[in-house]
Amino acid sequence: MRVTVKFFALGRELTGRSEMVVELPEAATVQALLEQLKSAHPRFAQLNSYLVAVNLEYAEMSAPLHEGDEVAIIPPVSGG
Amino acid sequence: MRVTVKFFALGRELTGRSEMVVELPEAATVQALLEQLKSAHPRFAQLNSYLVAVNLEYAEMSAPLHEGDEVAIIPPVSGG
Amino acid sequence: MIEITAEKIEVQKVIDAAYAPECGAVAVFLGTVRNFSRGKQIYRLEYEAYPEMAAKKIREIVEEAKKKWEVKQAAVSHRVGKLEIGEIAVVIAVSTPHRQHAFQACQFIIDRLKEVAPIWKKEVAVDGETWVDDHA
Amino acid sequence: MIEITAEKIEVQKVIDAAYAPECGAVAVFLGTVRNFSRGKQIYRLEYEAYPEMAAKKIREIVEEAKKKWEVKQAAVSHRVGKLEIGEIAVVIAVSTPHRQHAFQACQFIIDRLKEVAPIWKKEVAVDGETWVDDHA
Repeated sequence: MRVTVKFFALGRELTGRSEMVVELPEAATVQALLEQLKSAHPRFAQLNSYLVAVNLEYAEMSAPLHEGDEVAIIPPVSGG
Repeated sequence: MRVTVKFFALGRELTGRSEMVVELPEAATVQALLEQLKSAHPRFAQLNSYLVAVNLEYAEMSAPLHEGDEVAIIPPVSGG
Repeated sequence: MIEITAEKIEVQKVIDAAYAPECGAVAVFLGTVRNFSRGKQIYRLEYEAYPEMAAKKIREIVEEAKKKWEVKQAAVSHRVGKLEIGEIAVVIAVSTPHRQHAFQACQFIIDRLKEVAPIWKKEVAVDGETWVDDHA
Repeated sequence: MIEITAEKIEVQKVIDAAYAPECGAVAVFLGTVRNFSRGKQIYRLEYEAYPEMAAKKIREIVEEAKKKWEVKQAAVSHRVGKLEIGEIAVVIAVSTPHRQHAFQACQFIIDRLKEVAPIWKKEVAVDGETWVDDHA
Protein backbone atom coordinates (compact mmCIF):
# COMPACT_ATOMS: atom_id res chain seq x y z
CA MET A 1 0.00 0.00 0.00
CA ARG A 2 1.01 3.61 -0.39
CA VAL A 3 0.81 6.50 2.02
CA THR A 4 1.73 10.14 1.53
CA VAL A 5 4.16 11.59 4.06
CA LYS A 6 4.35 15.33 4.64
CA PHE A 7 7.26 17.16 6.22
CA PHE A 8 7.25 20.62 7.79
CA ALA A 9 9.69 23.09 9.31
CA LEU A 10 12.92 21.36 10.45
CA GLY A 11 11.68 18.00 9.13
CA ARG A 12 11.18 19.52 5.70
CA GLU A 13 14.61 21.14 5.78
CA LEU A 14 16.39 17.95 6.90
CA THR A 15 14.78 15.74 4.27
CA GLY A 16 14.77 18.43 1.61
CA ARG A 17 11.22 17.32 0.81
CA SER A 18 7.80 18.61 1.75
CA GLU A 19 6.03 15.47 0.62
CA MET A 20 6.81 11.94 -0.53
CA VAL A 21 4.86 8.79 -1.35
CA VAL A 22 6.03 5.70 0.55
CA GLU A 23 5.33 2.07 -0.28
CA LEU A 24 4.60 -0.04 2.81
CA PRO A 25 3.46 -3.60 3.60
CA GLU A 26 -0.28 -3.90 4.28
CA ALA A 27 -1.32 -2.77 7.78
CA ALA A 28 2.11 -1.37 8.59
CA THR A 29 2.08 0.83 11.70
CA VAL A 30 3.26 4.41 12.14
CA GLN A 31 6.31 2.94 13.87
CA ALA A 32 7.14 0.81 10.82
CA LEU A 33 6.83 3.81 8.52
CA LEU A 34 9.18 5.84 10.71
CA GLU A 35 11.79 3.08 10.71
CA GLN A 36 11.63 2.84 6.96
CA LEU A 37 11.97 6.64 6.65
CA LYS A 38 14.99 6.71 8.96
CA SER A 39 16.85 4.08 7.01
CA ALA A 40 15.96 5.54 3.60
CA HIS A 41 16.65 9.16 4.64
CA PRO A 42 19.50 9.28 7.16
CA ARG A 43 19.02 13.04 7.63
CA PHE A 44 15.45 12.42 8.76
CA ALA A 45 16.93 10.40 11.63
CA GLN A 46 18.45 13.67 12.86
CA LEU A 47 14.99 14.97 13.70
CA ASN A 48 14.84 13.94 17.33
CA SER A 49 11.54 15.32 18.50
CA TYR A 50 8.25 15.09 16.66
CA LEU A 51 4.72 13.77 16.73
CA VAL A 52 2.95 12.02 13.90
CA ALA A 53 -0.47 12.87 12.50
CA VAL A 54 -2.53 10.53 10.34
CA ASN A 55 -5.30 12.12 8.29
CA LEU A 56 -5.09 15.40 10.25
CA GLU A 57 -5.18 13.80 13.72
CA TYR A 58 -2.31 13.07 16.13
CA ALA A 59 -1.68 9.32 16.13
CA GLU A 60 0.06 6.73 18.33
CA MET A 61 3.18 4.89 17.14
CA SER A 62 1.15 1.67 17.15
CA ALA A 63 -1.63 3.00 14.89
CA PRO A 64 -2.03 0.90 11.71
CA LEU A 65 -1.86 2.73 8.39
CA HIS A 66 -4.12 2.27 5.39
CA GLU A 67 -3.85 2.80 1.65
CA GLY A 68 -4.01 6.51 0.82
CA ASP A 69 -3.41 7.77 4.36
CA GLU A 70 -1.85 11.20 4.73
CA VAL A 71 0.85 11.00 7.37
CA ALA A 72 2.51 14.17 8.69
CA ILE A 73 5.70 14.49 10.68
CA ILE A 74 5.05 17.26 13.22
CA PRO A 75 8.13 18.82 14.84
CA PRO A 76 7.51 20.78 18.08
CA VAL A 77 4.92 23.43 17.23
CA SER A 78 5.37 27.13 17.93
CA GLY A 79 2.43 29.00 16.46
CA GLY A 80 0.89 32.18 17.75
CA MET B 1 -16.63 81.97 48.37
CA ARG B 2 -17.91 80.40 45.19
CA VAL B 3 -17.65 76.88 43.87
CA THR B 4 -18.86 75.42 40.61
CA VAL B 5 -21.08 72.36 40.89
CA LYS B 6 -21.45 69.96 37.97
CA PHE B 7 -24.29 67.47 37.52
CA PHE B 8 -24.33 64.40 35.32
CA ALA B 9 -26.76 61.70 34.23
CA LEU B 10 -29.69 61.35 36.65
CA GLY B 11 -28.42 64.29 38.76
CA ARG B 12 -28.41 66.50 35.67
CA GLU B 13 -31.89 65.39 34.72
CA LEU B 14 -33.32 65.91 38.22
CA THR B 15 -31.86 69.39 38.65
CA GLY B 16 -32.36 70.34 35.01
CA ARG B 17 -28.84 71.81 35.15
CA SER B 18 -25.45 70.58 34.10
CA GLU B 19 -23.59 73.24 36.04
CA MET B 20 -24.24 75.96 38.64
CA VAL B 21 -22.19 78.36 40.71
CA VAL B 22 -22.92 78.20 44.43
CA GLU B 23 -22.08 80.79 47.09
CA LEU B 24 -20.86 79.25 50.34
CA PRO B 25 -19.39 80.43 53.67
CA GLU B 26 -15.59 80.23 53.82
CA ALA B 27 -14.23 76.72 54.45
CA ALA B 28 -17.63 75.10 54.07
CA THR B 29 -17.41 71.31 53.70
CA VAL B 30 -18.77 69.08 50.97
CA GLN B 31 -21.50 68.12 53.46
CA ALA B 32 -22.54 71.75 53.89
CA LEU B 33 -22.69 72.25 50.12
CA LEU B 34 -24.90 69.18 49.71
CA GLU B 35 -27.31 70.39 52.40
CA GLN B 36 -27.55 73.76 50.73
CA LEU B 37 -28.19 72.10 47.34
CA LYS B 38 -30.90 69.87 48.79
CA SER B 39 -32.82 72.75 50.32
CA ALA B 40 -32.43 75.03 47.28
CA HIS B 41 -33.22 72.27 44.75
CA PRO B 42 -35.76 69.83 46.23
CA ARG B 43 -35.51 67.58 43.18
CA PHE B 44 -31.78 67.17 43.82
CA ALA B 45 -32.78 65.60 47.16
CA GLN B 46 -34.38 62.78 45.12
CA LEU B 47 -30.94 61.64 43.99
CA ASN B 48 -30.31 59.07 46.68
CA SER B 49 -26.99 57.54 45.69
CA TYR B 50 -23.93 59.47 44.60
CA LEU B 51 -20.34 60.31 45.35
CA VAL B 52 -18.78 63.74 45.26
CA ALA B 53 -15.61 64.75 43.44
CA VAL B 54 -13.66 67.91 44.13
CA ASN B 55 -11.24 69.05 41.43
CA LEU B 56 -11.46 65.70 39.59
CA GLU B 57 -10.87 63.53 42.69
CA TYR B 58 -13.37 61.66 44.84
CA ALA B 59 -13.76 63.50 48.17
CA GLU B 60 -15.05 62.78 51.68
CA MET B 61 -18.15 64.52 53.03
CA SER B 62 -15.93 66.27 55.57
CA ALA B 63 -13.54 67.74 52.99
CA PRO B 64 -13.33 71.55 53.16
CA LEU B 65 -14.01 73.47 49.96
CA HIS B 66 -12.10 76.43 48.60
CA GLU B 67 -12.81 79.37 46.32
CA GLY B 68 -13.00 78.23 42.71
CA ASP B 69 -13.28 74.50 43.44
CA GLU B 70 -15.02 72.37 40.85
CA VAL B 71 -17.38 70.02 42.64
CA ALA B 72 -19.10 67.19 40.78
CA ILE B 73 -22.05 65.09 41.85
CA ILE B 74 -21.29 61.56 40.65
CA PRO B 75 -24.28 59.18 40.46
CA PRO B 76 -23.43 55.45 40.31
CA VAL B 77 -21.13 55.01 37.32
CA SER B 78 -21.76 52.51 34.53
CA GLY B 79 -19.14 53.04 31.87
CA GLY B 80 -17.68 50.41 29.61
CA MET C 1 -3.64 57.48 24.20
CA ILE C 2 -6.51 57.95 26.60
CA GLU C 3 -9.57 59.61 25.15
CA ILE C 4 -13.23 60.26 25.75
CA THR C 5 -14.74 60.83 22.34
CA ALA C 6 -18.05 61.53 20.64
CA GLU C 7 -16.74 60.03 17.39
CA LYS C 8 -17.02 56.38 16.33
CA ILE C 9 -14.05 54.49 17.70
CA GLU C 10 -11.65 52.99 15.18
CA VAL C 11 -10.30 49.84 16.78
CA GLN C 12 -7.15 49.80 14.67
CA LYS C 13 -6.21 53.30 15.84
CA VAL C 14 -6.41 52.24 19.48
CA ILE C 15 -4.36 49.12 18.77
CA ASP C 16 -1.78 51.21 16.89
CA ALA C 17 -1.54 53.56 19.87
CA ALA C 18 -0.71 50.57 22.10
CA TYR C 19 2.03 49.29 19.77
CA ALA C 20 5.43 48.58 21.30
CA PRO C 21 8.15 46.85 19.25
CA GLU C 22 9.43 44.88 22.25
CA CYS C 23 6.01 43.30 22.82
CA GLY C 24 4.72 40.09 21.30
CA ALA C 25 1.23 40.27 22.75
CA VAL C 26 -1.62 42.74 22.55
CA ALA C 27 -4.83 42.07 24.44
CA VAL C 28 -7.80 44.13 23.35
CA PHE C 29 -11.20 44.52 24.95
CA LEU C 30 -14.22 45.91 23.10
CA GLY C 31 -17.37 46.80 24.95
CA THR C 32 -20.28 46.87 22.52
CA VAL C 33 -23.99 47.68 22.73
CA ARG C 34 -26.07 44.52 23.20
CA ASN C 35 -29.58 44.14 21.84
CA PHE C 36 -30.86 42.74 25.15
CA SER C 37 -30.08 43.72 28.72
CA ARG C 38 -31.70 42.48 31.92
CA GLY C 39 -34.31 40.69 29.80
CA LYS C 40 -35.40 43.82 27.93
CA GLN C 41 -34.92 44.66 24.28
CA ILE C 42 -32.64 47.67 23.95
CA TYR C 43 -33.06 50.29 21.22
CA ARG C 44 -29.90 52.18 21.99
CA LEU C 45 -27.59 53.38 24.75
CA GLU C 46 -26.70 56.93 25.65
CA TYR C 47 -23.32 57.47 27.25
CA GLU C 48 -22.41 60.56 29.24
CA ALA C 49 -19.06 61.32 30.86
CA TYR C 50 -17.33 63.83 33.06
CA PRO C 51 -14.57 63.84 30.49
CA GLU C 52 -11.69 65.52 32.37
CA MET C 53 -12.16 63.33 35.44
CA ALA C 54 -12.84 60.18 33.42
CA ALA C 55 -9.57 60.68 31.51
CA LYS C 56 -7.71 61.34 34.78
CA LYS C 57 -9.12 58.22 36.45
CA ILE C 58 -8.33 56.06 33.42
CA ARG C 59 -4.77 57.42 33.37
CA GLU C 60 -4.42 56.42 37.04
CA ILE C 61 -5.81 52.94 36.32
CA VAL C 62 -3.32 52.48 33.47
CA GLU C 63 -0.46 53.58 35.74
CA GLU C 64 -1.61 51.07 38.35
CA ALA C 65 -1.69 48.33 35.69
CA LYS C 66 1.86 49.25 34.67
CA LYS C 67 2.99 48.74 38.27
CA LYS C 68 1.29 45.35 38.58
CA TRP C 69 2.26 43.85 35.22
CA GLU C 70 4.90 44.31 32.54
CA VAL C 71 2.76 46.65 30.44
CA LYS C 72 4.78 48.57 27.86
CA GLN C 73 1.99 50.54 26.24
CA ALA C 74 -1.76 50.88 26.77
CA ALA C 75 -4.51 52.84 25.04
CA VAL C 76 -8.12 53.46 26.04
CA SER C 77 -10.87 55.10 24.00
CA HIS C 78 -14.36 55.54 25.47
CA ARG C 79 -17.24 56.83 23.41
CA VAL C 80 -20.01 59.16 24.58
CA GLY C 81 -23.34 60.09 22.99
CA LYS C 82 -26.02 57.94 21.41
CA LEU C 83 -24.94 54.45 20.40
CA GLU C 84 -26.89 51.94 18.34
CA ILE C 85 -26.85 48.15 18.80
CA GLY C 86 -23.48 46.72 17.84
CA GLU C 87 -21.61 50.00 18.16
CA ILE C 88 -18.44 50.12 20.20
CA ALA C 89 -18.58 51.93 23.55
CA VAL C 90 -15.03 51.30 24.70
CA VAL C 91 -11.77 49.87 23.38
CA ILE C 92 -8.81 49.01 25.59
CA ALA C 93 -5.53 47.75 24.12
CA VAL C 94 -2.55 46.61 26.17
CA SER C 95 0.89 45.56 24.89
CA THR C 96 3.13 43.32 26.94
CA PRO C 97 6.10 41.09 26.18
CA HIS C 98 4.15 38.03 27.39
CA ARG C 99 0.51 37.28 26.82
CA GLN C 100 -0.63 36.38 30.35
CA HIS C 101 0.20 39.93 31.45
CA ALA C 102 -1.68 41.42 28.51
CA PHE C 103 -4.90 39.60 29.41
CA GLN C 104 -4.61 40.34 33.12
CA ALA C 105 -3.83 44.02 32.65
CA CYS C 106 -6.57 44.50 30.04
CA GLN C 107 -9.17 42.88 32.29
CA PHE C 108 -7.98 44.93 35.26
CA ILE C 109 -8.35 48.16 33.27
CA ILE C 110 -11.92 47.45 32.13
CA ASP C 111 -12.95 46.21 35.60
CA ARG C 112 -11.56 49.31 37.34
CA LEU C 113 -12.86 51.66 34.64
CA LYS C 114 -16.37 50.35 35.25
CA GLU C 115 -15.95 50.88 38.99
CA VAL C 116 -14.45 54.34 39.18
CA ALA C 117 -14.52 56.26 35.89
CA PRO C 118 -17.28 58.91 35.92
CA ILE C 119 -19.13 57.61 32.86
CA TRP C 120 -22.82 56.78 32.79
CA LYS C 121 -25.07 54.91 30.42
CA LYS C 122 -28.78 55.18 29.91
CA GLU C 123 -30.62 52.27 28.38
CA VAL C 124 -33.34 53.27 25.96
CA ALA C 125 -35.59 50.21 25.91
CA VAL C 126 -39.10 49.19 24.98
CA ASP C 127 -40.36 50.22 28.44
CA GLY C 128 -38.59 53.57 28.73
CA GLU C 129 -35.24 55.00 29.72
CA THR C 130 -33.08 53.93 32.67
CA TRP C 131 -29.74 55.12 33.98
CA VAL C 132 -27.88 51.87 34.55
CA ASP C 133 -26.55 51.15 38.03
CA ASP C 134 -24.34 48.08 37.73
CA HIS C 135 -23.36 48.29 41.37
CA ALA C 136 -26.85 48.44 42.88
CA MET D 1 -14.08 32.30 10.55
CA ILE D 2 -11.01 30.20 11.04
CA GLU D 3 -8.24 30.79 8.52
CA ILE D 4 -4.58 30.18 7.85
CA THR D 5 -3.52 32.94 5.49
CA ALA D 6 -0.49 34.24 3.67
CA GLU D 7 -2.06 37.73 3.48
CA LYS D 8 -1.66 40.51 6.06
CA ILE D 9 -4.33 40.09 8.72
CA GLU D 10 -6.89 42.87 9.01
CA VAL D 11 -7.84 42.99 12.67
CA GLN D 12 -11.21 44.61 12.02
CA LYS D 13 -12.25 41.77 9.70
CA VAL D 14 -11.55 39.19 12.40
CA ILE D 15 -13.46 41.25 14.97
CA ASP D 16 -16.37 41.64 12.53
CA ALA D 17 -16.41 37.88 12.02
CA ALA D 18 -16.80 37.43 15.79
CA TYR D 19 -19.68 39.90 16.05
CA ALA D 20 -22.84 38.73 17.81
CA PRO D 21 -25.66 41.20 18.59
CA GLU D 22 -26.45 39.53 21.92
CA CYS D 23 -22.91 40.07 23.16
CA GLY D 24 -21.56 43.08 25.03
CA ALA D 25 -17.96 41.97 25.18
CA VAL D 26 -15.32 41.07 22.64
CA ALA D 27 -11.87 39.98 23.78
CA VAL D 28 -9.19 40.08 21.14
CA PHE D 29 -5.66 38.73 21.19
CA LEU D 30 -2.98 39.82 18.75
CA GLY D 31 0.30 37.97 18.54
CA THR D 32 2.91 40.23 16.94
CA VAL D 33 6.54 39.89 15.95
CA ARG D 34 8.86 41.22 18.66
CA ASN D 35 12.20 42.81 17.91
CA PHE D 36 13.96 40.78 20.61
CA SER D 37 13.53 37.17 21.65
CA ARG D 38 15.58 35.14 24.12
CA GLY D 39 18.01 38.06 24.29
CA LYS D 40 18.68 38.15 20.55
CA GLN D 41 17.75 40.82 18.06
CA ILE D 42 15.24 39.42 15.56
CA TYR D 43 15.18 40.45 11.91
CA ARG D 44 12.00 38.61 11.01
CA LEU D 45 9.98 35.49 11.63
CA GLU D 46 8.96 32.85 9.13
CA TYR D 47 5.76 30.97 9.86
CA GLU D 48 4.90 27.65 8.29
CA ALA D 49 1.70 25.65 8.82
CA TYR D 50 0.09 22.38 7.94
CA PRO D 51 -2.95 24.39 6.99
CA GLU D 52 -5.69 21.73 6.81
CA MET D 53 -4.73 20.23 10.16
CA ALA D 54 -4.11 23.62 11.80
CA ALA D 55 -7.59 24.79 10.78
CA LYS D 56 -9.10 21.53 12.06
CA LYS D 57 -7.29 21.76 15.40
CA ILE D 58 -8.29 25.41 15.85
CA ARG D 59 -11.92 24.53 15.07
CA GLU D 60 -11.77 21.86 17.77
CA ILE D 61 -10.27 24.33 20.24
CA VAL D 62 -13.01 26.86 19.51
CA GLU D 63 -15.67 24.16 20.02
CA GLU D 64 -14.05 23.27 23.34
CA ALA D 65 -14.12 26.95 24.38
CA LYS D 66 -17.81 27.13 23.47
CA LYS D 67 -18.48 24.20 25.82
CA LYS D 68 -16.55 25.78 28.70
CA TRP D 69 -17.79 29.38 28.43
CA GLU D 70 -20.74 31.26 27.01
CA VAL D 71 -19.01 32.03 23.71
CA LYS D 72 -21.44 33.14 21.01
CA GLN D 73 -18.98 33.71 18.20
CA ALA D 74 -15.23 33.33 17.73
CA ALA D 75 -12.82 33.99 14.88
CA VAL D 76 -9.18 33.07 14.43
CA SER D 77 -6.79 34.17 11.70
CA HIS D 78 -3.21 32.90 11.63
CA ARG D 79 -0.66 34.20 9.18
CA VAL D 80 2.06 32.20 7.45
CA GLY D 81 5.10 33.32 5.47
CA LYS D 82 7.74 35.96 6.21
CA LEU D 83 6.77 38.52 8.85
CA GLU D 84 8.63 41.69 9.75
CA ILE D 85 8.91 43.21 13.25
CA GLY D 86 5.53 44.53 14.39
CA GLU D 87 3.50 42.47 11.93
CA ILE D 88 0.60 40.43 13.21
CA ALA D 89 1.00 36.65 13.30
CA VAL D 90 -2.34 35.76 14.83
CA VAL D 91 -5.62 37.42 15.77
CA ILE D 92 -8.25 35.75 17.95
CA ALA D 93 -11.59 37.44 18.67
CA VAL D 94 -14.24 36.06 21.01
CA SER D 95 -17.73 37.47 21.67
CA THR D 96 -19.56 36.70 24.89
CA PRO D 97 -22.46 38.29 26.74
CA HIS D 98 -20.17 38.93 29.75
CA ARG D 99 -16.60 40.03 29.69
CA GLN D 100 -15.00 37.53 32.10
CA HIS D 101 -15.92 34.73 29.70
CA ALA D 102 -14.49 36.63 26.74
CA PHE D 103 -11.07 36.99 28.39
CA GLN D 104 -10.99 33.39 29.64
CA ALA D 105 -12.07 31.90 26.32
CA CYS D 106 -9.67 34.07 24.30
CA GLN D 107 -6.74 33.13 26.52
CA PHE D 108 -7.71 29.45 26.37
CA ILE D 109 -7.77 29.54 22.57
CA ILE D 110 -4.32 31.12 22.19
CA ASP D 111 -2.83 28.84 24.87
CA ARG D 112 -4.20 25.67 23.25
CA LEU D 113 -3.38 26.90 19.72
CA LYS D 114 0.27 27.25 20.75
CA GLU D 115 0.24 23.75 22.21
CA VAL D 116 -1.45 21.72 19.49
CA ALA D 117 -1.88 23.58 16.19
CA PRO D 118 0.69 22.40 13.63
CA ILE D 119 2.24 25.81 13.00
CA TRP D 120 5.95 26.55 13.27
CA LYS D 121 8.04 29.67 13.42
CA LYS D 122 11.63 30.23 12.51
CA GLU D 123 13.46 33.14 14.05
CA VAL D 124 15.81 34.89 11.68
CA ALA D 125 18.25 36.65 14.04
CA VAL D 126 21.68 38.18 14.04
CA ASP D 127 23.26 34.75 14.73
CA GLY D 128 21.29 32.71 12.21
CA GLU D 129 18.01 30.91 11.83
CA THR D 130 16.30 28.76 14.46
CA TRP D 131 13.06 26.82 14.47
CA VAL D 132 11.49 27.83 17.78
CA ASP D 133 10.61 25.12 20.28
CA ASP D 134 8.59 26.79 23.02
CA HIS D 135 8.00 23.49 24.77
CA ALA D 136 11.62 22.35 25.01
